[in-house]
This record gives sequence, C-alpha cells and structure tokens, in this order.
Amino acid sequence: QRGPLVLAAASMQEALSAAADAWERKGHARPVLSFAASSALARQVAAGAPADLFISADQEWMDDLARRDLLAPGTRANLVGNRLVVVAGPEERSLAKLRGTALGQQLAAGPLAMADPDAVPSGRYGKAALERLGAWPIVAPRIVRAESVRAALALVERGAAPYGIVYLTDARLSPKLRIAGIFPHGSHPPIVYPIARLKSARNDKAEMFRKFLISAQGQQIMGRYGFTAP
Amino acid sequence: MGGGRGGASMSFEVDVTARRGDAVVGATFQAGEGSTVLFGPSGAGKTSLLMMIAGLLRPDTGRVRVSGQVLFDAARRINVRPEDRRAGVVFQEPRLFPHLSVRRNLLYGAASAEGLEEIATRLDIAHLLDRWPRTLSGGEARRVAIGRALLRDPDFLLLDEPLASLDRARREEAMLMIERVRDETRLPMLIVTHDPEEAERLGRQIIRM
Amino acid sequence: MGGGRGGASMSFEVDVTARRGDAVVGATFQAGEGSTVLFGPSGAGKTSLLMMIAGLLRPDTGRVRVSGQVLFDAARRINVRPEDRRAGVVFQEPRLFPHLSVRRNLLYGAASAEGLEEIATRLDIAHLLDRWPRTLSGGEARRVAIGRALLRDPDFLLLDEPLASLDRARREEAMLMIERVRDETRLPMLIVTHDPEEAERLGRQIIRM
Amino acid sequence: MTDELETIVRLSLLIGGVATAGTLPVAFALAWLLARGRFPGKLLLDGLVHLPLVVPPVVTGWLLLIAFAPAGPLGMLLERWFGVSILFRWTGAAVAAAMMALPLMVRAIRLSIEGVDQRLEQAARTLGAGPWRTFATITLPLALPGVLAAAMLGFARSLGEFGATITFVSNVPGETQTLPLAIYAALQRPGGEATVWKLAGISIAISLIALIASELLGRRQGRRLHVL
Amino acid sequence: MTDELETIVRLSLLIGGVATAGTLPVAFALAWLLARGRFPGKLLLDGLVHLPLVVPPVVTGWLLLIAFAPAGPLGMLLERWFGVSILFRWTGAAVAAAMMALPLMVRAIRLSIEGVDQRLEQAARTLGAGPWRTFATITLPLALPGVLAAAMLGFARSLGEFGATITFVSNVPGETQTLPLAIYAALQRPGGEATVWKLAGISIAISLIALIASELLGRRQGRRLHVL
Ligand SMILES: Nc1ncnc2c1ncn2[C@@H]1O[C@H](COP(=O)(O)OP(=O)(O)OP(=O)(O)O)[C@@H](O)[C@H]1O
Ligand SMILES: Nc1ncnc2c1ncn2[C@@H]1O[C@H](COP(=O)(O)OP(=O)(O)OP(=O)(O)O)[C@@H](O)[C@H]1O
Ligand SMILES: [Mg+2]
Ligand SMILES: [Mg+2]
Repeated sequence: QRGPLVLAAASMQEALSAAADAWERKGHARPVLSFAASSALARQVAAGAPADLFISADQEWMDDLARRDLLAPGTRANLVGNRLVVVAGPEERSLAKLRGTALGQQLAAGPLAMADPDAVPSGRYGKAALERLGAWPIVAPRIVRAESVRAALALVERGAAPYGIVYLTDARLSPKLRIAGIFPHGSHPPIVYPIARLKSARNDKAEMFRKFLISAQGQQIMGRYGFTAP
Repeated sequence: MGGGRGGASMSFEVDVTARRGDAVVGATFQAGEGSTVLFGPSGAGKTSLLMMIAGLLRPDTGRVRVSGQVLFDAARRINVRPEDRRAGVVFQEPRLFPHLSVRRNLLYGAASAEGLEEIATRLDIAHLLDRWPRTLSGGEARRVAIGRALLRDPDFLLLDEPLASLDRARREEAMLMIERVRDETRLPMLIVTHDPEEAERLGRQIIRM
Repeated sequence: MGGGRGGASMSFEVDVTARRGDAVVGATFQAGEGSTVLFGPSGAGKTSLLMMIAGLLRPDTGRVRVSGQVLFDAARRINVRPEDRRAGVVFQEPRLFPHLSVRRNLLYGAASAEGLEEIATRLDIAHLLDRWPRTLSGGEARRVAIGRALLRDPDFLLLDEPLASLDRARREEAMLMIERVRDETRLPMLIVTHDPEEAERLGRQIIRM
Repeated sequence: MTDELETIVRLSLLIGGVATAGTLPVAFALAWLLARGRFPGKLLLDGLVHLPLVVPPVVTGWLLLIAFAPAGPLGMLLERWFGVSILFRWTGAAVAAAMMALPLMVRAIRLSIEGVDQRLEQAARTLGAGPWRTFATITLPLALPGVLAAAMLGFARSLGEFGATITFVSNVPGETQTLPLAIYAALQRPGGEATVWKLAGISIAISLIALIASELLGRRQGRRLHVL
Repeated sequence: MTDELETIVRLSLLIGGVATAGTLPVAFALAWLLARGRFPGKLLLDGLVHLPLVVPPVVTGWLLLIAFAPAGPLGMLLERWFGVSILFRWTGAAVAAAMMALPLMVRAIRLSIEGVDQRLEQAARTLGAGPWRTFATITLPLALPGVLAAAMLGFARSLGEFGATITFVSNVPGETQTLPLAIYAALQRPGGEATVWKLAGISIAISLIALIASELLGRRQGRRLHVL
C-alpha cells in the first residue's frame, strides 16, 4: 500500500524528508511528499484535490482551508516554529544594532533581499519585524522582492545583495553566508508551521504519520534542521 | 443527366464568364467530337477558361457541359467538385509535387501502375522515374506533367500549352501520343497552343478567343 | 583583363563541364559577334550552361569569357560573382518577385526608370505595371521577365526560351525588340529556343548541344 | 543513475512525449483553421490559442485546477464519463505541458501551411484526390518542416514546463515530479546546486537528442521540397 | 486605472517591447545561420538556442544571476566597460524576457527563411544585387510572415515571462515588477483572486491588440506572396 500524500511548504523539504525516512525505517510505507509554495498547495486542496496531510508555512492558508471546512476536525496542530534572521555575505559586518535608524541605515546600504513582504510568509514576517523595530521606512525602498525565501538567499550568496532576511533554517544550510543578526522574539508574529489532516484523506496511515510528526521523536528530527518547537 | 459519352453529342458546351481583377474573361462555344484548339493572344483568358472547366475557378455565370454531363450550371446551382470531373489537366506550369519522386508523381492519379511503362517510354522519361522533380529540366518536367494527366485515366483532357519548351523530336512524339489518345479513346480534348502548325494538326476545330 | 567590349573579339568563349546528378553537362564553343542560338534536345544541358555563364552554377572545370572578360577560370581560381557579371538573364520560369509590383520587378535591376515606358509599351505590359505578379497570365509574366532583364542595362543577354508561351503578335514584337537590341547595342546574346524559325532569325550562329 | 532519478527521467519523457503527440493533431487542426479558414471569430480563436503564452504559467495552472477540480466543469465531465480525475496524476501534468506547448506548435505549423503552394493542391484535386486525400498526401507532407518544428518545440517546452504543472498537479514524486520540478526542489535547498546541474544536464541531453533527431528527419525531408 | 497599475502596465510594455525589438535582429541572424549556414557546430548552436525552452525558467534566471552578478563574468564586464549593472533593473528584466523569447523567435523566422525560394535570390543576383541587397529586398520581405510571427510570439512570451525574471532581477515595484510578477504576488495570498483576474485581463487585452496588429500587417503582406 502507498504511504499518505503529504503536501508541504517548500521550506520544510529536508526536515520532512528526514522524518519520512525515519518513519519508513519503522516499517511503514514511505509517505509521498509534495513540496511547493503553500499558496499553490492550499489552492489545490481547496479545488478538491485528494491529499492526506497539509503543512503550511503560515497560519493564513491553513485558516483559509479551515474556513472552507476542508480540515478533519481536531487535527490541526502547530508542527514546528522558526526564527527570522539577517544573513550577510562573508565580507559584510554583523549588525551593530538591531533597532531603529541604525539598523535601517545598515540594511539599506545596498539592495535588501527578502521574499515578497506583501505576499510570501517570510517576507511578511520580515516586514512586521522591521516595522516593529522602526527600520521599515528607511529600508522599504531598497527591498528586492524575491519569489521565495530561497531565492532571497541566492541573491545574497551571489553577491547581488549584501544582506537578506531569511529563516534561520535556510541560513544554517548555506555555508557561504553568515548570520548577521537574529530578530528578537516578539518583533514579529510567531513563526509557526501548522499541520492538519484533510477531510479528503483516504490513507489510513495519515493520522499515524501526523501524530509521529508532532511526537517528540518527530520534533527531534526536525530540530536537527534548525526548526524550533512551535 | 442526359447524353452518352462521346458519340454524336457535343464534347464541350461552354458558356461562362468570370471576373479576374478588373476584367471579365469567359467564352461561349460548342465543340464537336475530337479535339479542339483554343487560340488567342496572351491574357485573353485561355488558362482561366481551362480552370473553369476543370472546376478550379468558379465562373460567375453560365454553364459547362462535357460529353453531355453538366459540370457547372450557375442557374441550377450545380458545381461538380474538381476531383469528380475526371479531367486530365496539364497546367501551364508543371506543378509537379516536389516531395514525390517522378514515379509517384506519374502514378498520383492512376488507378494502377499499368500503362506507366509505355507512357514513360513514349515521353522519354523512363530514365527519370526515380528522380526528384527539382532535378528535372524544363522540358523533362513538362513531359512528366503530360504523363501524369494521361495516367489519371481521364474522361477529357485540358492541355495548357503542353508542348511548350519541348524540342522538335520530343514534341513530335508527344503530339503523336496525343493524336493517338484522341483517335483511339475519342476523349474530348481542349488544347491551348500558340503554334499554328500544332493547332492545325491537333485541332479538328479551332476556337479563337 | 585583355580585350575590349564587342568589336572584333569573340563574344562568348565557353569551355565548361559540371556534374548534374549522375550526368555531366557542359559545352565548348566560341561565338562571334551578335547573337548565338543554343539548340538541343530537352535535358541536353542548355539551362545548366546558361546558369554557368550567369555565375549561378559553378562549373567543375573550364573557363568562361564574355567579350574578352574572364568571368570564370577554374585553373586561375577566378569566379566573378553573379552580380558583377552584368548579365541580363531571362530564366526558363519567370522568377518574378512575388512581393513586388510589376513595376518594381521591372525596375529591380535598373539604374533609373528611364526606358521603362518604352520597353513596357513594346512588350505590351504597360497596363500591368501596378499589378502583382501572381495575377499575371503565363505570357504576361514572361514578358515582364524579358523587360526586367533588358532594363537591367546588361553587358550581355542570356535568354532561356524567352518567347515560349507568347502568341504570334507578341512573339513578333518581342523578337523585333531583341533584334533591335542585338543590332543597336551589339550586346552578345545567347538564346535557347526550340523553334527553328526563331533560331534562324535570331541567331547569327547556331550551337547544337 | 539512481532509482529516483530514473523515475524522474522516465516520467519526464512520458509526459513530454504524450503531451507532444497528443497536442500535435490538435495543433495541426487549429493551425489549419487559422491559416486557411475564413470564419467569424477567427481572430478570437487565434487569441485564445496564444493565451497560455501571455498569461504567466502559474495562472494557467490555476485555471486548469479550477477547470479540472472535481466540481469544475471539465473535472465533472471526466468523472462522469470516464470515472477518472487527472489531479495529482501524470496525465494532469501532460495536460499542463500540452497547454503550454500549444501556441508554439500552432504557430510553427501554421507558418508551414501558409507556405504550401495551393496550386499543388489544385493539381491533386484534378487528379482525383478529394480534400482529405489532398490534405494527407500533399498539404501535410509539404508542411512537414513545420510539423517537425512543432514537435520539437512542443517536446522541448514540455520538458521545461514548471509553473503550470506545479500549480495544477503539485510536485508528487513518481507521479508528477518531472525534471523541472525536481530541479526546483533542488534549488530550494542551499547547496543543492550539484543536483541542479546534474538534472539540468540530463534535460539538456534529452532535448539535444530530440533536436538532432528532428534535424536529421527534417534534413532528409528538406532535400525534396521546394522547387516546382 | 490606479497609479500603481499604470506603472506595472507601462513597465510590462516597455520590457516586452525592448526585449522583442532587441531580440529580433539577433533571432534573425541566428535563424539565418541555422537555415542557410553550413558550419561545424551548427547542431550545437541550434541546441544552445533551444536551451531556455528546455531548462525551467528559474534555472535560466539563476544562470543569468550567476553571469550578471557583480562578481559574475558578464556583470564584471558591464561594470568595467559601462559602469552599469542590470541587476534589479528593468534592463535586466528585458534581458531575461529576451532570453526566454529567443528560441521561439528563431524557430519562427527560420521556418520562413527555409520557405524562401532561392531561385528568386538567384534572379536578384543576376540583376546586380549583391548579397546584402538581395537579403534586404528579397529574402527579408519574403520571410516577413516569420518575422511577424516571431515578433508576436516574442512579445507575448515576454508579457508572460515570470520565472527567469523574478529569479534574476527580483520583484522591484516600479523597476522590474511586470504584470506576471504582480499576478504572482496576488496569487500568494488567500483572496487575491480578484486582483489576479484584473491583471490577467489586462495582459490578455494587450496581447490581443498586439495579435490583431500583427495579423493585419501579415494579411496585407500575405496577399502579395506566394505565387511565382
Ligand atoms: N487575380 C487576378 N487579378 C487580376 N487580373 C487577373 C487575375 N488573374 C488573371 N488575371 C488576368 O486575367 C487575364 C486572363 O488570364 P489567363 O491566365 O486566363 O490568360 P491566358 O489566355 O492564359 O494568357 P497566356 O497565354 O499569357 O497564358 C489576364 O489578363 C490576367 O492578367
Ligand atoms: N540536381 C540534379 N540532379 C540530377 N540531374 C540533374 C540535376 N539538375 C539537372 N539535372 C539534369 O541535367 C540535365 C540538364 O538539365 P538542363 O536543365 O540544363 O537541361 P536543358 O537543356 O535546359 O533542358 P530543357 O530544354 O528541357 O529545359 C537534365 O537531364 C537534368 O535532368
Ligand atoms: Mg495561360
Ligand atoms: Mg532548360
């Protein structure tokens, strides 16, 4: 029998694959993992595509599916959390201050790479943090909106932008870049990846796998990739 | 649809007009048995007339009957499709199919390969059968076009300057062949030519446009 | 490069061969002043020869001189480009430019529009000047092709069956024009024809292939 | 080649091949209509055919999703008539690829059909060939360069199709994960460049082989065409 | 139309127009080489031209980024010679669009060049036209249907270009944010559908106008072509 079909946000790729490997080693059929942008996956679910689990990069799309009554009742949970950081090329200075004009001026020295602050989750968190820290008005005109957080990372890696705002999990995976600063808790809404079983789920292992992911063992695996507890 | 083939009836009964650009071309004539030569200055509308009889150009008004069969009648809204008219047409330009070998050009309209050899020999194109049309000389292409029209087993022939650009010997051979077709099979035949000698020899009747 | 134009020198000095498919075509001849007729059966290589003299087909071996000017010499690696040979060519098929009006076809190779009117009138194509080539009849297109070659102000003429598909009257007019060019401008001229009468009239010299 | 990679490549070839082969007749019919037809709404049809080119692929994928969703108009028909759904299936990926390739294929074929000399078709008619035989023996072979170009373009485009596919049928390994989707997945991983290079290299190799095949076919054909 | 929308539309037209106009001569030269040239490595060139079609757009964008990054080979040259960078600039978006449109344009033009009867070019040569004049007055006009199709395809493709653009030059409002990028942003959020429809409608309207213009131009031209 096939494993459950899991639709997951692209940034979960390594962590979730590792968890699926562990699950398989326990003698289960390997779950089928489909990674794409949360928005694309949520629309597929909303259209009635038959899948078992959905892991979103933000609450908004999960809320949308909940409103459409597509989630199995009582199965929504927060899977993992993440932190937002500023990455820098190897030559750039670390952030002197994580507040106000000083932060703004340092970040605005060149183009600032981040995912679209009006659309993509990591971009929205970044915008909230910069606003909260008082740096947004200075930084806003210098922002280049990447298609995804990984694309923002690539811009910094290539030297196209000195700084970028990305997730901690992404920053850790890039050997070329340094973490120039971590946004404090509370400077932006908590970053959580919600998980839920879908009403359309047919695979009887789906619920078991969902439980495995939120179990201590699952959390520990994903923690290895830099995800925090939700 | 009245009237048998050949026999005593008229071969071509034509009365058509068609607009071509600013001018109107057309002709009215009845031709008896055998072959008829169409004679007239360049631009008189000879080719246009042949196209109307072949079904490739729709006349604006009039009628076309061949061997008693109505092929076109504007008033009665009859317009037999070109493929059902069973005309053997030699166009003014060869119009060989460039993607088919000479052999397959010749056989395109033929029911069987029977007769291919004889006609190819008479037209002196037997050595060209496996060539592509684009490698033929002007006269060679024209002879292939004549062969193709004859092999189609037509009910009547429409020949637009079939002997142009042929040398004496081959012209003679081709003319003999056309005469033989005319005399043996008694196919109605309409031939455009500018050569009075040719007209004299081939045409029982000459129509001037 | 030795030898003046026309005068007492040879008009065409040709000695070429070229491979065409399996066969080899070619010819060796010298022609004196005036016009020369090329006579030979279909497929003999007349068109190929004209193309070699025009510079459109590269001979494998040999030489081409016209009015003393070397146009091609395999041994000396001379091969004058077609546009520099100043030939007036009438091809066996009209080869009119389909995207240009008849007028612009005629003037394509002309230095000025001077002479257009006279030539158009003589060739009886004056009424066609604003038409597109695809609307021309076979004979009309051929006359435009003749006019185009003459208006190019050539140093010599290569005519491949220029009078085919022309009716008597227009053939006569065209022939008179060619004779006039021959006699007045003394251009060397090589004419392919299958008509012995035409050959007789136009050619001071007849070359059989 | 690992098993996983083999699956991806096989799937890409399957989807590309099915999309190209399936679209070719449709593209030919549309090209024919646009080249030869005279009917009201021709420009509109022309515009419709071009849409997948103009609209970003994600939007095309999204529209396909709406149409083929279980409650969507086409999804309902498929379900009722054949009892199947193409969501999350390789067939859906083929539909997405076909959709994106269509405008390119129609244009190529149309250019070639417009280049066919209709006097040759007339000649065929007088030789007793009806419209269909004329089409099959004269028009189609003479338009073959365009058909070959269309097949080549369609296959190459299918091989590179990403946006519409991932939006429409997701990125399901073994079912809809073609080379571009696998490349996307690798690109999402910092340090995944090596995989990207490898997968892109495979794509390029496949398309080069297809290209060479189509060129050689076209060359054989080309020699025969083009002089009355 | 809001100011923002107007900026997006103007930018899309600018980028599409510049990409198409700039690519046309390049595409023609390549098409010419591929149709007429005989040189070693012709198949390789053919393959290279097709690459942007086969490789997913994000990869093309990524390669452009590597090439034009400040430390990249082309980026360094541009910086040294002209003191400019096209990163995050509309010029970069035009480069991305041009890159993606190139294979389509080359194919269309190539098909038309292959359809030009070389006997007409020969006739022009005997009439004293050198290779260039022959090209400009005979080959080019006779290949015009392909050039028009290429312009149309290129413009439409540019108008829909997303993946390579956003990867290469990001989404900078007022500089690189074209219609597809705006559409993508709208698609990312629940409830963004209304904006998507509006923007897609504008794309479609623009391309329909371009299409009609090219059809009408082509029709005028078409009437003249195609019979010796
Ligand atoms: N599409 C068109 N538009 C305008 N005039 C046309 C068109 N087609 C043909 N014609 C004209 O119609 C007339 C008749 O043409 P047709 O080809 O029938 O002449 P023809 O008698 O065969 O001449 P030829 O002996 O030169 O072949 C010609 O004057 C030609 O210019
Ligand atoms: N590409 C080719 N391959 C093979 N044979 C060819 C090729 N081109 C020409 N030929 C042959 O070369 C010969 C000479 O052709 P050419 O056109 O010069 O003849 P021609 O004397 O002009 O004949 P015509 O009077 O029929 O026009 C012909 O037999 C022709 O079939
Ligand atoms: Mg005629
Ligand atoms: Mg000849």
